[in-house]
Amino acid sequence: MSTLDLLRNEATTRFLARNAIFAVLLLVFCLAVAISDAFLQPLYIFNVVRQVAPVGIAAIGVTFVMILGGVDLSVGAVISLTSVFCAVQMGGDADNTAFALLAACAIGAAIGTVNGIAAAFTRVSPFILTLGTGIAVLGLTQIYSGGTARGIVAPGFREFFNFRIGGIVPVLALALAALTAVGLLIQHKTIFGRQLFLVGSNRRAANLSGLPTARVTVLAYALSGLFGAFAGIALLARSGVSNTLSGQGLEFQVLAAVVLGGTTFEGGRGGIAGTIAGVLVLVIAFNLVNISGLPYAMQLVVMGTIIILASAVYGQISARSG
Amino acid sequence: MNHGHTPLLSVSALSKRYPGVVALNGVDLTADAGEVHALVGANGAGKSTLMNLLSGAQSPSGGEIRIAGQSMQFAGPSAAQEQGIATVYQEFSLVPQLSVSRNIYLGREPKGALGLIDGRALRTQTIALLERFGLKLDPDAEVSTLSVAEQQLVEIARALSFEGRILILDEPTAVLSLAEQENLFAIIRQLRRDGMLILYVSHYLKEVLAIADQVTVLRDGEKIATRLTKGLTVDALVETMTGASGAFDKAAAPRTMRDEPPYLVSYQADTGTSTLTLAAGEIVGVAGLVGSGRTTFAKALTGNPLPTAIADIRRAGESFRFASPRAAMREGFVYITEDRKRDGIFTELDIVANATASALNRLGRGPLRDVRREKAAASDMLTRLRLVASSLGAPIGKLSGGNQQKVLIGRALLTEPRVLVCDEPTRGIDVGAKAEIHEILRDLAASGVAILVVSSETEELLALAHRIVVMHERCFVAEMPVEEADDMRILLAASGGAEVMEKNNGN
Amino acid sequence: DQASDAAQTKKAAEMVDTSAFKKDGPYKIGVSAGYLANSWVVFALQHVRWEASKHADVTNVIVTDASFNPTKQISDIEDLLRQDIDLLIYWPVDDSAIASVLKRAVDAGVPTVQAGGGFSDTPGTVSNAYISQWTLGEMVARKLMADLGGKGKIIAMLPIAGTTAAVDQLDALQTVLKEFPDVELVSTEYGDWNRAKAKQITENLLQRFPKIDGVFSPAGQMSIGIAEAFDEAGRLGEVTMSPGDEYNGWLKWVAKHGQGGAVTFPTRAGQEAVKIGMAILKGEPVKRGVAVPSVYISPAEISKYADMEAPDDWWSSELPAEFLPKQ
Amino acid sequence: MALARGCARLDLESTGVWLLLAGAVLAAAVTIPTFRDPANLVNVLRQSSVLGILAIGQTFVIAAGMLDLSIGMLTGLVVVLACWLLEADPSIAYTLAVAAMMILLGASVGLVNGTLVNRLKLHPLILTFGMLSILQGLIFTFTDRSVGSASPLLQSIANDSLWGIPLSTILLAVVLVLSHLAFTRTRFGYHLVAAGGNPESARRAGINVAAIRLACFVISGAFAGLAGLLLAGRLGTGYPLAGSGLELDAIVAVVLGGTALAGGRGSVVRSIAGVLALAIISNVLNLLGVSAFVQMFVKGLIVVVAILVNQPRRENP
Ligand SMILES: Nc1ncnc2c1ncn2[C@@H]1O[C@H](COP(=O)(O)OP(=O)(O)OP(=O)(O)O)[C@@H](O)[C@H]1O
Ligand SMILES: Nc1ncnc2c1ncn2[C@@H]1O[C@H](COP(=O)(O)OP(=O)(O)OP(=O)(O)O)[C@@H](O)[C@H]1O
Ligand SMILES: O[C@@H]1[C@H](O)[C@H](O)CO[C@H]1O
Ligand SMILES: [Mg+2]
Ligand SMILES: [Mg+2]
Repeated sequence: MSTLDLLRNEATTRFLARNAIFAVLLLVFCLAVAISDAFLQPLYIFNVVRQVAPVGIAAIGVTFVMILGGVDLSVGAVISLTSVFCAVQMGGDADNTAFALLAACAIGAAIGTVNGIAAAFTRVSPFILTLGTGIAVLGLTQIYSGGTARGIVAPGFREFFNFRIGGIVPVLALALAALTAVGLLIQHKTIFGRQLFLVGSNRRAANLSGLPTARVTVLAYALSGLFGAFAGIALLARSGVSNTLSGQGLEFQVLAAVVLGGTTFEGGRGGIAGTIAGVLVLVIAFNLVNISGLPYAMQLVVMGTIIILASAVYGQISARSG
Repeated sequence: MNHGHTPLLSVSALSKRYPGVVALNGVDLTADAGEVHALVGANGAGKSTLMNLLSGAQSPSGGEIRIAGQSMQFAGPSAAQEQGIATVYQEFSLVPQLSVSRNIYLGREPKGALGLIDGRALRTQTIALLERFGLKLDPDAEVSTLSVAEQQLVEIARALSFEGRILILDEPTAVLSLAEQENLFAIIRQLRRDGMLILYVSHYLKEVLAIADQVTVLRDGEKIATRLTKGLTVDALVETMTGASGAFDKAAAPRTMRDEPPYLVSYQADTGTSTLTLAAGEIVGVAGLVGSGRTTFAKALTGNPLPTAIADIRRAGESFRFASPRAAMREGFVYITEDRKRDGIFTELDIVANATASALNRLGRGPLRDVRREKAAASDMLTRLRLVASSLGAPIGKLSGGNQQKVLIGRALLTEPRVLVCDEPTRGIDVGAKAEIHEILRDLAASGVAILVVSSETEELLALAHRIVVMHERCFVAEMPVEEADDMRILLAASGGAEVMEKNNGN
Repeated sequence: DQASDAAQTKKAAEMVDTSAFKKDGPYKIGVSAGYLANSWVVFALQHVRWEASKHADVTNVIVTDASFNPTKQISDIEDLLRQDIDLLIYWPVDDSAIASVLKRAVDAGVPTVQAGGGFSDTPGTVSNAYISQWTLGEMVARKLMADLGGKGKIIAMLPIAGTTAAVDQLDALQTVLKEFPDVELVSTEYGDWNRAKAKQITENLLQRFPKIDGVFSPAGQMSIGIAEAFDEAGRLGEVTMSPGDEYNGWLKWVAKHGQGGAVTFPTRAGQEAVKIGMAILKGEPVKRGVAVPSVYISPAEISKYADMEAPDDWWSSELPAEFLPKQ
Repeated sequence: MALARGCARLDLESTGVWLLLAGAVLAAAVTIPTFRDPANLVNVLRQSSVLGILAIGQTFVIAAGMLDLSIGMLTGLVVVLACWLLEADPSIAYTLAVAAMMILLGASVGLVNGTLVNRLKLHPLILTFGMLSILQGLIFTFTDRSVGSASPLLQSIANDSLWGIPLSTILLAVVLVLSHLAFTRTRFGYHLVAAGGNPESARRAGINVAAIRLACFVISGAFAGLAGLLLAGRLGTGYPLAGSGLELDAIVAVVLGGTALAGGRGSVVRSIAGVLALAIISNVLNLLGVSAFVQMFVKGLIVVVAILVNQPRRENP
């Protein structure tokens, strides 16, 4: 019986560890509401969600890679490239939209696949690998765009994604929700999703157990690239133009969100739900600072502090659950 | 035994609690200089915990440790080391990226001029140490390039280099070859003569009775008894350990004959090609010294070939050469690793995930999982294997070695193998669990699976196999039905002295 | 501030003796771009190439990009000098950061001309084809005040914090504001010439301030993001947008909404720079600075400038087709 | 057998960067005359010293199995503060005082990083990323534009030469030699790679892993302070964004040097080789007049290819 309640509280600590981020989210949200009731207005909430759509979407893809024990720093560059490319292909003509979107996704997936192959068949550290491919892709984007944000988005493209259903819910926010659902589905309901965790937890064991580790790796990075492309499209939908710099630095926001969400660099843990929570924590914090009228500089300070504190809280709890 | 004077080591009411677990509970123990004191007990009995407390790697939750009468509170391993306590831990405790010499003297590097490290001195010290104890190691080799056995020797050399008062050895022989074991025992006897106290943890009870003066038995974190080894038998010891007569029958189960044709395996190693047959329903034991190439063969057979280790399999016209474990599994060839922690378990994932890892596709629908079916299949399998676990949701890392091994076997069985290759299936596993696993393998064979068991424990092979092949320098040099096999013949063949014997192809 | 701007105009009028730099062709022109990932400077650079192409004795134009990193710009210039360029045209990431390396260039007999940024009065800069970010800012500010009727709450959207543009534009605004006590600057933000960023910042400002009467935003590409935010919040009606620059997307917006207008931010600054440079190489005396004037374009006349077919990220210019950036 | 394999890998790992460097130099020397021009080589050296010092500091952290993303912004903060302080009194004495202050500042930021990593068990990457953001915030709270000016002493150290060798290079050389000694001839060096290679084993060997981690962060912080002073001298003014991105360049250089991010290995000498390789590549691309946009692409490619051919060996057995 002593073993029984031991297991009970062991289970509870494990539960806590898994869901620490949601506690943090709740905390930050309450804080937000306390400071400004804006956070109770649906209009504003969804605005926040829409703001974060690009980062959130990219973070879903990167989560796959990090569950696998990898990381994808090229996602920022992918976002820039795909959004610029998309705009140019649209060329201000609605007929081109479908092709532009598909082609952009193809490019994202292709870059991801390259990362994946390198990660699967070599022992290179994914951090440095994707840092490198990121620089290369950034260069490609510059060559392609020649420094201007070339291209004109198709008419109706921006309008569609920013249209508020019932005057409240922007399509872009829905898109984020939908892609989150897709992510959750892949994570929980597909064999690939389970294999991600197995490979991330112990690659050698996975290989000996007959898992297609290489395929899983490549697919994970490809997905990260694909979601990067989705994010690029979302960014374009938000702003209507895009250039080399649009996606720059986003990879680190993404990274922060994923880690806040409880997906570790070691792999084998975490998941999409946590990531989305992490994304929301960051964006709420950012808007909070903004609303409370602190200067831009202070926003950076607070952001940094939150990242550290939140992941500290998370770390403490999960440490206790072993 | 109680001497008149204060013993070198005396432990009283020592306890260690981990969140949830009581690993050690009010243990008393005294041991004296010039003594080899063994600790035995089932997996999870608390042996390593006790050793970790004595070596300062962990600090007790209660009780007292006295060294030569003085009460000790070790702040950390270095504190214990200053008291002359050196330890060979059960877990790998080296830095793989560093050279042998740097590992041995890690934390105690010799300083020269200006307080800078004297690399030359470090090297000569190391060479001297290795020579003194007859350990064959290259001081400059990087540890990550050594075999498991060689790495263990480095750990031992490191412990010996302290020249302290107490030497702790936690399962030092698990991966050592016979020769290396003999050398280690010689060293231990020497040290005992020099008045050192050696605390010796092992699952190999014969070994324990051979080397130790006294043996303390732990069960569930509590001390059951301390006995003189003189006159003590393995069975008696097992009884105290398990609380019941746990001695398992040594008679191999009768082979169930099948009419399916056997697999003919030809193994091309760097040292030449040799062959082996495997028939459904029989258990073939592979004996050999450490480093004789058994694991490499076992892996080659199941889809992990090296350029110099290739297994060609023929059977009734068909022939295979597997390029990946995946491919091997498709034909029903499955490998269970000798190195659970490193190549076997998915530590932080739960038992179901671990058990179903290889069978996801057959349990799912297309690319989708069938979670309910996974749970059902896992729990059926694991009840069949008599797994002892609180809940299937618990991470496998929390299970004892024996239960982890059962889950790995379950993982293999869920793929419905035709040929099951078990590499050291009971390494580091207590007698109770060991007997159960043997039972499982026998049943499997009876149900028509061909089983290959690689083991460094001759008794195990004698108890389990129908037929024993011996490997020497990566080739099969001898083969004998278990009825004709015994320690001597196997050892002889394994060490290269194989007398030619007419092959009995097992059917 | 105003005084220094006046002083600057005066200084710019001074003549420079360039005989020291006189040399015969053929000439190699080096261009050190502080950054190129920005349509305005790309157009400016195309103007450099266009003008260079008109001079038979200019053999080639070598371009380096410091991508917003002053340290790299120093290295770039050092490397350009290694390649024996005869003329250095540059626009800075940060004026003071490259002052000393420019000085080294001039000492080495390579004339330097600053193109498109604010007037730079350092020994390292022989002459400027400059656009007074201060004057531009002032024009924008005054127009905004007029449209606001001299009262209300306004926000300011500036480019990358620390750049000459950001510093001078803000300074000009604050100077003008002194004359309008009833106008309150409630918040100053930095949108990094980034439309999306400007939009996000504005979305939050809209939450913070129940009422915003005016927006000071001299950079067109940010003005659009701001306008979008107001629009989506259904508050476009309440706000008065300041003029932006000739960023085509903004021009299109003005044409559509008949509001705000524009202050030219001529990309031909690059062309001017080459003209000055060639004069220097010929040894002809030149002014310390040639101001490329900004003029106000009212919404009414905007259609003459706006190119509805071209992308948003585009600048109205006289560039011949073959020199226009690929579209 | 396994041993041979190991050595093979080890070799490439330690020689890869030299091959890259030699390759770059040779290619440049034959194709571009101006490259051979000593003045150009002096340029390359001068351009490398700031990144060089940062890379050395980063090598300590990475070899210990961690990462420090905060050094870029830390360098930037020092640039701004130093110039601001020195504007009032550019005297040599005061410059030295400020220099001491800045290095101390850097060290104390490192102290904070290290303490938090030890206390909160944070992943160094996420912690120092947060710290990066905080430092950037502090810089901008302090100023949004270039402030002050570096004193003549700083400027001459950063830009002048002695017997044709840039002073900054001499400074770098001193830092390099000392760091190399620390790595190869002191217990600290031995123990930090041990802690990076297998912390638990190191702990059992009686090594105070927490202290090692702390020390590594302090070193990388202090070196960032030093680099900041050099950068201030080179820029001549306190440009707020001066340091952004330097941390990644440093990491790339270290990894090009064959120091795996997994920890347990590290050579400051090879890290410097990595820095030089990067500097020469960018110098060559400039001399070749390669389009600025293509340069970025080429650099990314070179990084990827270089790390692919120069792979870290398999880690723990
Ligand atoms: N670090 C730890 N955290 C939590 N529980 C632990 C830890 N170390 C050991 N335990 C638990 O303490 C008990 C005793 O473990 P210990 O390793 O001492 O047993 P053992 O006798 O050495 O077993 P084995 O024969 O397998 O080595 C086991 O239940 C184990 O799960
Ligand atoms: N066919 C082969 N070709 C090349 N190397 C081999 C071959 N077989 C074995 N080796 C090498 O010999 C060493 C020991 O081999 P292996 O681990 O298979 O022996 P083992 O009998 O399983 O020893 P242990 O008892 O430690 O498991 C390994 O380092 C392996 O690389
Ligand atoms: O590109 C930027 C902006 O377009 C601004 O409008 C003027 O300065 C240029 O450098
Ligand atoms: Mg143990
Ligand atoms: Mg083996």
